[in-house]
Parts: sequence; C-alpha cells; structure tokens
Amino acid sequence: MNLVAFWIFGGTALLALVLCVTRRNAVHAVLYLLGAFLAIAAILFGLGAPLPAAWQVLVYAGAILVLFLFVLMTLHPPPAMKPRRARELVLPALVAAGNLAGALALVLAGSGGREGLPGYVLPPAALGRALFADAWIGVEAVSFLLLFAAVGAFWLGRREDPPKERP
Amino acid sequence: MALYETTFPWLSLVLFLPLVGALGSALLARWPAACRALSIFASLAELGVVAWLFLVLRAGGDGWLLFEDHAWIPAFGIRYTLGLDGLSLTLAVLTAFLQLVAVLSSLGREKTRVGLFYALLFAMESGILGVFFSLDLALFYFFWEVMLIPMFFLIGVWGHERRRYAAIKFFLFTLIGSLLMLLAIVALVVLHGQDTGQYTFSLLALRGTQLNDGVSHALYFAFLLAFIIKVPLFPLHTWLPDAHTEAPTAGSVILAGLLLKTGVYGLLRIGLPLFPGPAAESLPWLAALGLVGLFYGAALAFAQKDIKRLIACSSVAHMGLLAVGLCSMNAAGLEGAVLQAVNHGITTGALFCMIGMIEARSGSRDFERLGGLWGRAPLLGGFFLFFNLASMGVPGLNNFAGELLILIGAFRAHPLLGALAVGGMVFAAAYTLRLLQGVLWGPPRDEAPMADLSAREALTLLPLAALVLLLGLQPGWLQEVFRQSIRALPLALGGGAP
Amino acid sequence: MNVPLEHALLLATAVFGIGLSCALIRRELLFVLLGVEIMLCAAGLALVAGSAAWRQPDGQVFWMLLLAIAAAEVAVGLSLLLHLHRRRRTGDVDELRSLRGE
Amino acid sequence: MEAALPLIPLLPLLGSALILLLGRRLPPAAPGLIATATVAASAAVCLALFPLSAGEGIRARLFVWIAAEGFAAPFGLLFDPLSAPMALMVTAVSALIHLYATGYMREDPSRVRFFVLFNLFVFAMLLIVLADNLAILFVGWEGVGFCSYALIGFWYREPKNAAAGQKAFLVTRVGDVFLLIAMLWLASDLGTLGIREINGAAPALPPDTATAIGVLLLLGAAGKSAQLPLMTWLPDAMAGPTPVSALIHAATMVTAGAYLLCRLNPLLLQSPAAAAAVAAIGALTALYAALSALFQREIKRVLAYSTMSQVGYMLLGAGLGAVGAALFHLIVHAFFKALLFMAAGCVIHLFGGENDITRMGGLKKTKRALFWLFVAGVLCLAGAPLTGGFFSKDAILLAALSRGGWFFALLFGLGIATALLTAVYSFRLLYLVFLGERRASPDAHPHSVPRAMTVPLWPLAALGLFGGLMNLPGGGLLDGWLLPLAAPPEPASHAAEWALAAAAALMVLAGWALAQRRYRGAAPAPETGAARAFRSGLFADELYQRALVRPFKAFSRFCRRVVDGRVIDGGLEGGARLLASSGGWLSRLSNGSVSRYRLALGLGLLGMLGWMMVSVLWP
Repeated sequence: MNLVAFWIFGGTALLALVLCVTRRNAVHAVLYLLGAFLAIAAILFGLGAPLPAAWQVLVYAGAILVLFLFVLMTLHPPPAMKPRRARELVLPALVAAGNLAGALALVLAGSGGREGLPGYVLPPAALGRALFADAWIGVEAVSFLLLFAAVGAFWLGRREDPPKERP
Repeated sequence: MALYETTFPWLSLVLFLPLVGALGSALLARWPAACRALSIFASLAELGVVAWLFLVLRAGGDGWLLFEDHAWIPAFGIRYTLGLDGLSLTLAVLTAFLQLVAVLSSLGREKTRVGLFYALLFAMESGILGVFFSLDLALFYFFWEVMLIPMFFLIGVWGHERRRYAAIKFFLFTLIGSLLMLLAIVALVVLHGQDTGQYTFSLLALRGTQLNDGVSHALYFAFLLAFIIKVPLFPLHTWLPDAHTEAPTAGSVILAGLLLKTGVYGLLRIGLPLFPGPAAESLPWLAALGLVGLFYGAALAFAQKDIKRLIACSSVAHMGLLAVGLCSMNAAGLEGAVLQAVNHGITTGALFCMIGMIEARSGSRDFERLGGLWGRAPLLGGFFLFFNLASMGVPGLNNFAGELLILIGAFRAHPLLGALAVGGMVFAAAYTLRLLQGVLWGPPRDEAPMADLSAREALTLLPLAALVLLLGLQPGWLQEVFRQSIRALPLALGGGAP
Repeated sequence: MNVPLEHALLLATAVFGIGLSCALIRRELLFVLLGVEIMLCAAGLALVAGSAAWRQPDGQVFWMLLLAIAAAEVAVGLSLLLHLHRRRRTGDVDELRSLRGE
Repeated sequence: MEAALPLIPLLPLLGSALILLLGRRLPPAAPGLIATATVAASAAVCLALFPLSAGEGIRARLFVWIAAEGFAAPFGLLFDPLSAPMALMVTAVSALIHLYATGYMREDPSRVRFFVLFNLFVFAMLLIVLADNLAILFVGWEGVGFCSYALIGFWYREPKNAAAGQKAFLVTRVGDVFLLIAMLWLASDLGTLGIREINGAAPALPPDTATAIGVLLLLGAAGKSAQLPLMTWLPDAMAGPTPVSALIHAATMVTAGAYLLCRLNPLLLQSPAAAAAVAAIGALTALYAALSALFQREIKRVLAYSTMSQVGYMLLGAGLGAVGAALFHLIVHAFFKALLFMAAGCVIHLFGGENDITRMGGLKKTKRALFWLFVAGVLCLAGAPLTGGFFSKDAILLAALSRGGWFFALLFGLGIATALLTAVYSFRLLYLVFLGERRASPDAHPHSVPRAMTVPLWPLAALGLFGGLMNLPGGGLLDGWLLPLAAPPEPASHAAEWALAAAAALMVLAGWALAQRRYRGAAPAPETGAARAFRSGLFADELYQRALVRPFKAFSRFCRRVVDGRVIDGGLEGGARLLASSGGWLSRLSNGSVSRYRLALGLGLLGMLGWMMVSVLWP
C-alpha cells in the first residue's frame, strides 16, 4: 500500500473525526465516527494486519458503535446539547493543542528514517499463534477485565423501578 | 564478663514478668476483683525478684552484674543485649517498688475497664525496665517507644477533664524527640559501619566511633534533645504539668517516679558516653537550663490553682536541680543526682498517691475548695506534711541527702553554680508552704466528717515513709550500689578538690 | 505496504489529538466516551504501525488486547451514561457536583 | 559515762516519738508529763557529764550520715566548754518551760501534737548545740526552723497564725541558704565540716574567702536570730502559744545564731572586716529593736523586740571576739526572758486573753506574787546593778569600750543608748501592766493561774537575779572555763570597769525615772506618727512585702500565664494550627467537578510529554 493510498484513507479518517467531534447531534457524531473507523480499518489492512482490520470493522464499528447507537436510541428525550460558552473552551483547547503539538514534535524529531520498508504482512494464523501461545497471560487478564466490565455494566444499567429521584 | 556466670536469664525474667501480669489482668477483665488480686500478686512477685537480685548483687563489682546477649536481627547487626550494673539495678528496684505503690494506690479507684488499666500499667513497667536494661541501641529505642504507648492511653482514657489534649501533647513531645534520636542512632550505626566495616547497634561497640566534629555535634544534639524533653529541662517542659494533672493517680506516680528518670538514665548511659567531646561542651548550657528550670519550676508551682499541677511543676524544679548535679561531672554531683532521682521518685510518688486520696475524699483538687484537712483527717494530714517536708528538702529526710551531694558537686564544679542552686531551696519552701497552707491549715470548708486513712492507704504510704526516713538518715547503703557503675561510665569526670 | 513509521505515527498522533480534544472539550458524557474511544483507536493504530515497522507480531497482539479493553470501557461507559441519564435527566458532565463535599 | 552523751539529744526525741505513738491512748495529762520528764532527764545527764566537758571535752561519733568521694558528714556530738553550759541551759530552761506548758495547755484539745513538736524542737536545738560538724548543726538548724513553723502556726484554724508560721519558716530559710553556701565553701576549700577542724584550719583560708564566709555566716545567723535584715518574722511569731514564745523565741532558737558565731569565732576573727560587720549588725539591731519595743502595744511583741535587742548585744559580743561575755549574756538572758514571757502568759491568762497592755493595769493589787516575779525579770532586763543582766551586758560593753578605735567607740555608744531605752521600755511594761488603776473591762476574768504555770517562774527569777555570780568582772568563772576555746578578755583597768558600772547604773535610774514620769497612771497619749512607725518596726514588714513578696507573686503568675501559657504552649499550638490550615488549602483543590479532573489529566499528560521532549531534544 503505497504512501498515497495511506494518506487518502488517513485524510478521510481525520476529516470524519473532526466532523464527528464538532456535531451537535449525537447520532450524526456516531455515524461520522463509524466512517472514520472504517477508514482506519483499511489503513490497518494496508499495514499488514488483515485480522486486526477485520476485527476493527467487526468489533469497533460493528459492536461498539452499534452499542452507542442502541443506547442513544433508548434515551427517550435525546440528551440536550447545551452550547458551551466560548470562555470555557479556551483552557481545554489550549491543553489539547499543546498535547497535539508536543506529540507531533516528538514524532517528527525522532524520525528513524526508515522509508519505504518492503511490505510486512502477518498472516492471521501467525497472529493467532502469537496471541494464544506467547501472550496467553494477556488474554486471560483481558478476559477477567471483560467479565468485570460485564458485571459493572449490568449493575449500573439495571432499571430500578421506580427510579428513585435523587436531588 | 558478668559477675555471676548464671546461665539463667534473670534479666529477661525480670523484663517479661510484668507482661505476664499484663496478659493476666487483660484476660481477667470481666472480674475486677480477680484482676486487682492478680495485679497485686504480679507486682509483688516482680518486686520480690528484683529485691532478691538487689540483695545478692549489691556488693557490686566493676563489670556488668548480669549480662545477656542473643542475636535478634543479625541482618542489621541488632542483638538482644541486656546488661545490669549498679545504676540500672537501683532504678530497676525503684521501678518495681513504684509499680507496687501505683497498683495499691489505684485499687478500686479505676473508673472504667479495670483489666485494661492494669494491663497497661504492667506493659509500661516492662517498657521502663527494658529501657534500663538494654545495651543495644535498637532495643533501647524499641523500649523507649513501647514505654510511651501505655502512658498515652492511661492519660487519654482514665484522665480528667483535658485528658485528650494532655495525652496527645505528652505523646507528641516525646515522639518528636525520639524520632530525632532514631535518626541519630541509624546515622551513628551507618557511620560506624563505614568506618569499621562492622554494622552493629551495640552501645559498647559504638562508643569508639571516630566522628568529625560537625557530625558528632549534630548526632549528640539529637540524642540530647530526646533526653532533655524527657527530663524535662526548661523550655521543653510544658507537657509535664498537663500530663501529670490529667493522668490518673497510678499514671502520675509512674510518670513522676520513673519516666522522668529514663531521660536522666539515657543521658548518663547513652548520651554523654557516646559523644564525650560535644557533651563536655554542652555541660555549662545544661547546667544553666537546669538552674533556670529550678527557679522557673518553683515560680510556676507557686502560681498554680490545682494542687496536683503544683506538685507536677515542682517536679520540673526538682529535675532542674538534678540536671545541675548531673552537669557538675564529679563523683559527688553524679551520685547526688542518681540518689536524687530515687528520692524524687519516692517522695513525689507518695505525694501523688496522697493527692489521689485527698481528691477521692474532698472531690476536688482546687485550692479554693480545700483547706482545714488537718482537723478532719489528722493521719492523712500527718503523712501529707511528712512527705511535703521531704520534698522541701528538710535535712534528715531523703531529698536533703541528694540535694546536699548535688550542691557539693555543683559548688566544686563552679562556686557560682552551687550558690545559685542553693537559692532554689527558698523557692522550694515557698510553694510547699503554700500547698500546706491551702490543704492542711486554715478553717475547714465544711464540717462533714472526713474518713481518715484506710488500712490499704496506710499500707501504701508506710513503706514510702520508711524509705524516706531510711534514705534520709543513711543514704550510704544505696550510694555504694551505684557508686562503682557511675565511676565506670566513661564520662569526663572532673574531680575538683576532694 | 511500505508506509514509513513516521507517517503512521503522525496519523495516530493526529487522531489521538482529536480524541483528546473531544474528551476535554465536549460537555456531554457521550462525547467524552467517544473521545476516549478515538484515543484508544489511535493507540491501536500506532501499535500496528510499530508491529509493521519492526516486523514483530507483538504489536498486533497488543492491538487485540486493546480491542478488548476498549470494548470493556465502552460497556461500562455507556451504562454510566444510562444511569446518569435516568437519575439526572441530563448527560451533562458538569452537573455532577455531588462529590463537592463542603 | 562518756557513752551517755548521745542520750542528751536522743531523750527528747524518744519522748516525742513516745507521745506521737501512744498519745491518743494516754490520759490527758500524760503527754505533758512525758515531755517534761524526758527533757528533765536530758538536763540531768547534761549536769552529770558537765565536769567531763572541761578542756577538750568529750566526743561521740555514732555513724556516718552522708558521704561521697572527698566529703564526709558523720553524725558526731561534741561536749566541750562552749557547748556544755549551752546544753545545760537549753535543757534546764526547756524543762521549766515544759512544766509551764503542761499547765498552759491543760484545756487545749491537741495537746499531743503540741508536746510532740515541743520535744522535737528541744531535740533539734540540742543537735545544734552539741553538733561536732556543720552538717549535723544544719540538720538541727532546719529542724528547729520546722518546729518553730509548726508551733507558731499551732492554732492552724486561724489563717493568720499559719501565715505567721509560714513567714517565719521562709525568712529563716533565706538565712539557712547563706549558711549552707558557707558550709559548701568550707567543704570544698578545707575539705571538712568538722567545727574543731575548721577552727584549726581557719588561718589557712585566704583573707577574702574568710571574709566572704564570715559574712555568709553572719547572714545565716541573722536569719535564725532575727537580726537585721532578716528580723521581720519574730514579732509575728508571737501568734504562737506563750510557751512556744518563751522557749523558741526567747531562750533557745533565737540564740542559735549567736551560738553559731561563738562556735566558729576563730574562723570569724580571721577576717576583721567580717567580725566588725557582725558587731555592727548586733549593735544596730539592738538599737532598732529597743526603739520598736518602746512603742509596742501587745505585751508579747514588746518582749519579742526586747529579745531581738538583747540578741543584738550577743552578736556585738561575738563580733568583738568576747565569746565569754556573749555566752554569759546569752545564758542569763535565757533565764530572765523565759521568766518574763511566762509571766506575760500568766498576765494574758488573767486578763482573759487580752494582749494589749494599754487595756491592762492594776494587776499588782490582786496578784502580788506575780508582780514581784515580773519585777525581778524587769530588773534583770533593764540591767539593774548586781542583777545577772547587769553583769552580762556590762561585760559586753566593757569589751567594746576596751577595744578602742572610733568604730568600736561608736558601737559602745549605741550599746549605752540601747541600755537606756531597754530600761525605759521594761519599766514602761511594769507600770502599764501592774501599776496604775485597772483599765481592763471588769467582767469576770479567771482569778487564779494554774500552779504549774507559776512554779517554774521562781527558779528562773533566782537564776536571773543571781546569774551574775557566774562571771564576775575581772576573771569570772565562765571566762576561765572557756579558756582553751576563746581568748580571755583583755584585762581593762579597774578605773574603766568602775566607771562603766556607774554609767550603766545611771542609765537604769534614768530609764526608771523617765518611765515613771511618762507612764505612771497617765492616760495613754494618742499615738503620734513616729510612734506608729516604730510600732510597725519602721514599716520593715511592708517594705519586704512590697519589695520582695508581691513581685515574686506577680512573677510567678506571669510565668504561669504568659511564659508557659502563651509563649511555649502558644508557639506549639500555633504550629499545629498552621499545619491544619495548610491542609485545608490543599483540600480545596479537589472540589468534585469532573471537568476539573479531566483538565488535570490533560495537564498531567502535557507534563509527561514536556519532560519527554526535554529529555529527547536536549539530552
């Protein structure tokens, strides 16, 4: 995947993300994000990670964003979007910009000069072996994490009827 | 090395016997009567053992009378080393004796949690004995801290109105001092280790460390501060009146009788020998602080409204004089100081017992509500007068013997120091007479008949009175016990003209 | 695809920047979650780029773990959003002041 | 026989212990009898051992009391020509006063406590007299101080009495401090406290040390003998029962100071300056006290100031080195002053507790015997010719006269003036109490005085009147007796002796005439300003109160409230409060707003990136 294709997908992803972040309407934001994820999936594929790309589409786009939409739909009155006063924007924006600039500077400064590497593709089988042979500890740990998350989500999300109104 | 090559760990027995008492009374908490009986029995047993040791070993010898040494934490070179010489033997007997007095004086007067009360008392006794016996700095520090905790609870739980404030103040004062000391101990050990390659906490080994001037001064100051707070010397004394006034009777007896002496013992055993150079330089300052404490304590005592607080402030004055004796650095002064340590323990301990009795009868410790006690309880009044005379330094009673030796030592060290210290006698008389006037003489507040001394109270006071008279007329037999061990301490003993 | 590492990292950083600004600026809990999601995705991208650059499978292994973490995070995040919404009728983060204390 | 020496002090101690232990269970009169018996026995032993005390005297050493390296204080007794007569006098007079006290205290409920303390006092006094080293002397010194405190404040229910006792104890303790400093100095310089060793080694002392020690001894003696400047406690000490005043504040304790200076006379004479100071203080106190006595209203206060004045004479004698004369006056004074005090006790008893002599009078008609006893005492006090008082005072004045030099002439002048004043105030006492018409309110007064109170007066009167035989001028018995210890008085020319005798007699007559004209039946004149000044001893008491006592009380309150309260405790609590408030400032940072937490996260990230940039870009 040559450079041009990479930046095409990259550009679209960035554009989608910018639009997602600035939306007033939550559903539009999620949809833009969906677009961005798909572009990133393509890039992943380009970088020689076919299985992750597939999972990106399946899980990130398919499961997570769908979940977002699902939750959004259940909130009867859609969450009202109060405009943020400009004055409050200044400090967070500064901090975000600062981080962005810092990271970019670091990346640019630390260039290793490895241009044009020959394509490296990791077949899914190799990935599977690496995952379950070498890094099995990570998988177990993550599985615990998922279990706890499930319990947490279930506990937080359950419907108390009637919902107690607290000040 | 020990004089008696007994393999039987006498010192450990004496050290941990009180803990048995503590455990027993804690377990018997639900049966106060049994608890009290056990406490009396345990303190008697302890006193018996220590007294027997005293009689056997009092002939003394120049080495350690008893010595025990086992590895404790080899990694850091900490050993479980206990040593007994004349000095610690004398103080150990005082500890055991005052423990019995404290137990006897609080029978039936502990308001709550009888079992815990006696358990704490015994734990503290074991802590104090640990301080007197241990020759390993880590062990010394361990017992130095263990000693505080029971006293903190004794004041905090069984105290009077401002007990929390007093307990916390007492604890913080001593803790800050001892933390500094811990720092100094560790520094000393490390420096010694680097110097000689052998990391050990043993006091005897550490005495030889070569330190450059600045460091040895700093370390000496840290040790000194910890001990001065305990003695207490002038600026660092404000915890004493509060702690004494708010502590229950038993607490005050042990606090006045023993805890103050651990400061003096620390100076004698550890502070001065470890850093002879800086110690010699600091002596004039210590003597000055002692003198200021003598007059300041007396002035403070004179203005008190609470009789217990008056006696607490008088302890500041007495310990000031004791510090002067300590700083005279000659045989007479040092022997006087140690003798005075024992005398003060007995006299002030007795006075605190009596204050407890007076408070139990009249319900108050305030001058305005006391008076004319002599008419209503002549026997109680008689003992109170007797012990106050002793504390005032009337010759023929015990404090005078100590004070005379201290004054001789001080005069020999520096005539002006001796002359000023003698001046303290007038102020001692001033506040003691005010106390007598307030409590004994004058018209009785109310004509309600007041119970005179009960058999148990008389039993507590009689041995104290006997000791006061015995030490007053014949202090020699006690001086012999610790004379050799004082001479053996590597202090810069200035002799002065005989 | 011989994309130099720097380019990939550059992209990842850009995505991360956008995600961070969204998390910091937007008021609604939803958008905070989205911001976090984007940041995680950027991290994943960098991991895979690294794996490609050093020809090691580890990057992608971590990517898989990262995926699971993201999923767990979203699950809890959204249930929080639901919970918040039910209780306070608003998704606004600044409403949550009950921890203030005084 | 020699072994009986310790019996002398121990007998009264035994009596005191006996009464203390058995007191309550004995019949009412028993404590008094036991006390009197023990003291009488001690007197008997004293008498028996008297011949042995000639020359070097006998010593008894019981046990070592306190000892340290280079210092030893053995419990030793010394019975030599100086201490023997003194001991005999103390025990004899005490026995008589004890007898008097049995009568005086018959109705008092706390008799037991009285006689315990009374015997303890005699024990302590005998320790002072018989001590062979200063340490034991100091034990007696403080013991006497305590007993006087307890006995002055005997009727403790009256706060005034307890305060008087307290004052006595404190002022004498100030004196004791100086004595103790002198002792320490001697211990460190001469290495011993033995009296004989000190007197022997005295020449070895450097002159200024000798002077300093001399002055310290003077101040120590002044405290106990109520001389200037430590004299304010004696008049108030009259708050105690009369036997106490008679024994302690007439015969024994107050003379202890003079005895000390006689005992250490060789040391004192080492520095002429110190000796002169002693003499000067003695003379000045004599004059001051005589003047004050002249204007006192209460009978016992007159006698108190009179004692102060007579002890002044003794100090004058000691200062001049005339130990014989001083001791002679001391012994004779003890006799007639004890007599006067006890007689005063009877008078107060007869007037129903009335103390003020301006409201007495006319007692001669009803109590003739008591009148003649009182006359005997007054004659001795005034120094009428041929009485004991005359010879003893004359001996001291002779020593002063024969010393020569303007300074001692001045002292002699003071002595003569005091002699005149003494005569005046003693006859004033006689006229106001016994002669003239009865000014007391006529309501019923007890008409009789218990026999036990009058019996002891007779021997004392005899001893007082004929005491002169002990030491007739020009080689009297006592001077010879004291030869080994003290230098004999310089043999003055007979002409000077006779002239002095005549002058003294003249003073007495003049005094009598003055008193007769002034106080014979005349109504008491309103008190003039000067009279009031002298009555309160030139406001010495108020001066001390304002100059010393009040500032000390203020200083101690200051210490308690300010130094302890604010400075030290304040400082510490201030530190604690500072810590607490700074903690508060930190807690305001986390105020629960989510957005602030997010921002903090961002800042944290920024910080890390910044640090990484720095380490990467500028290594």
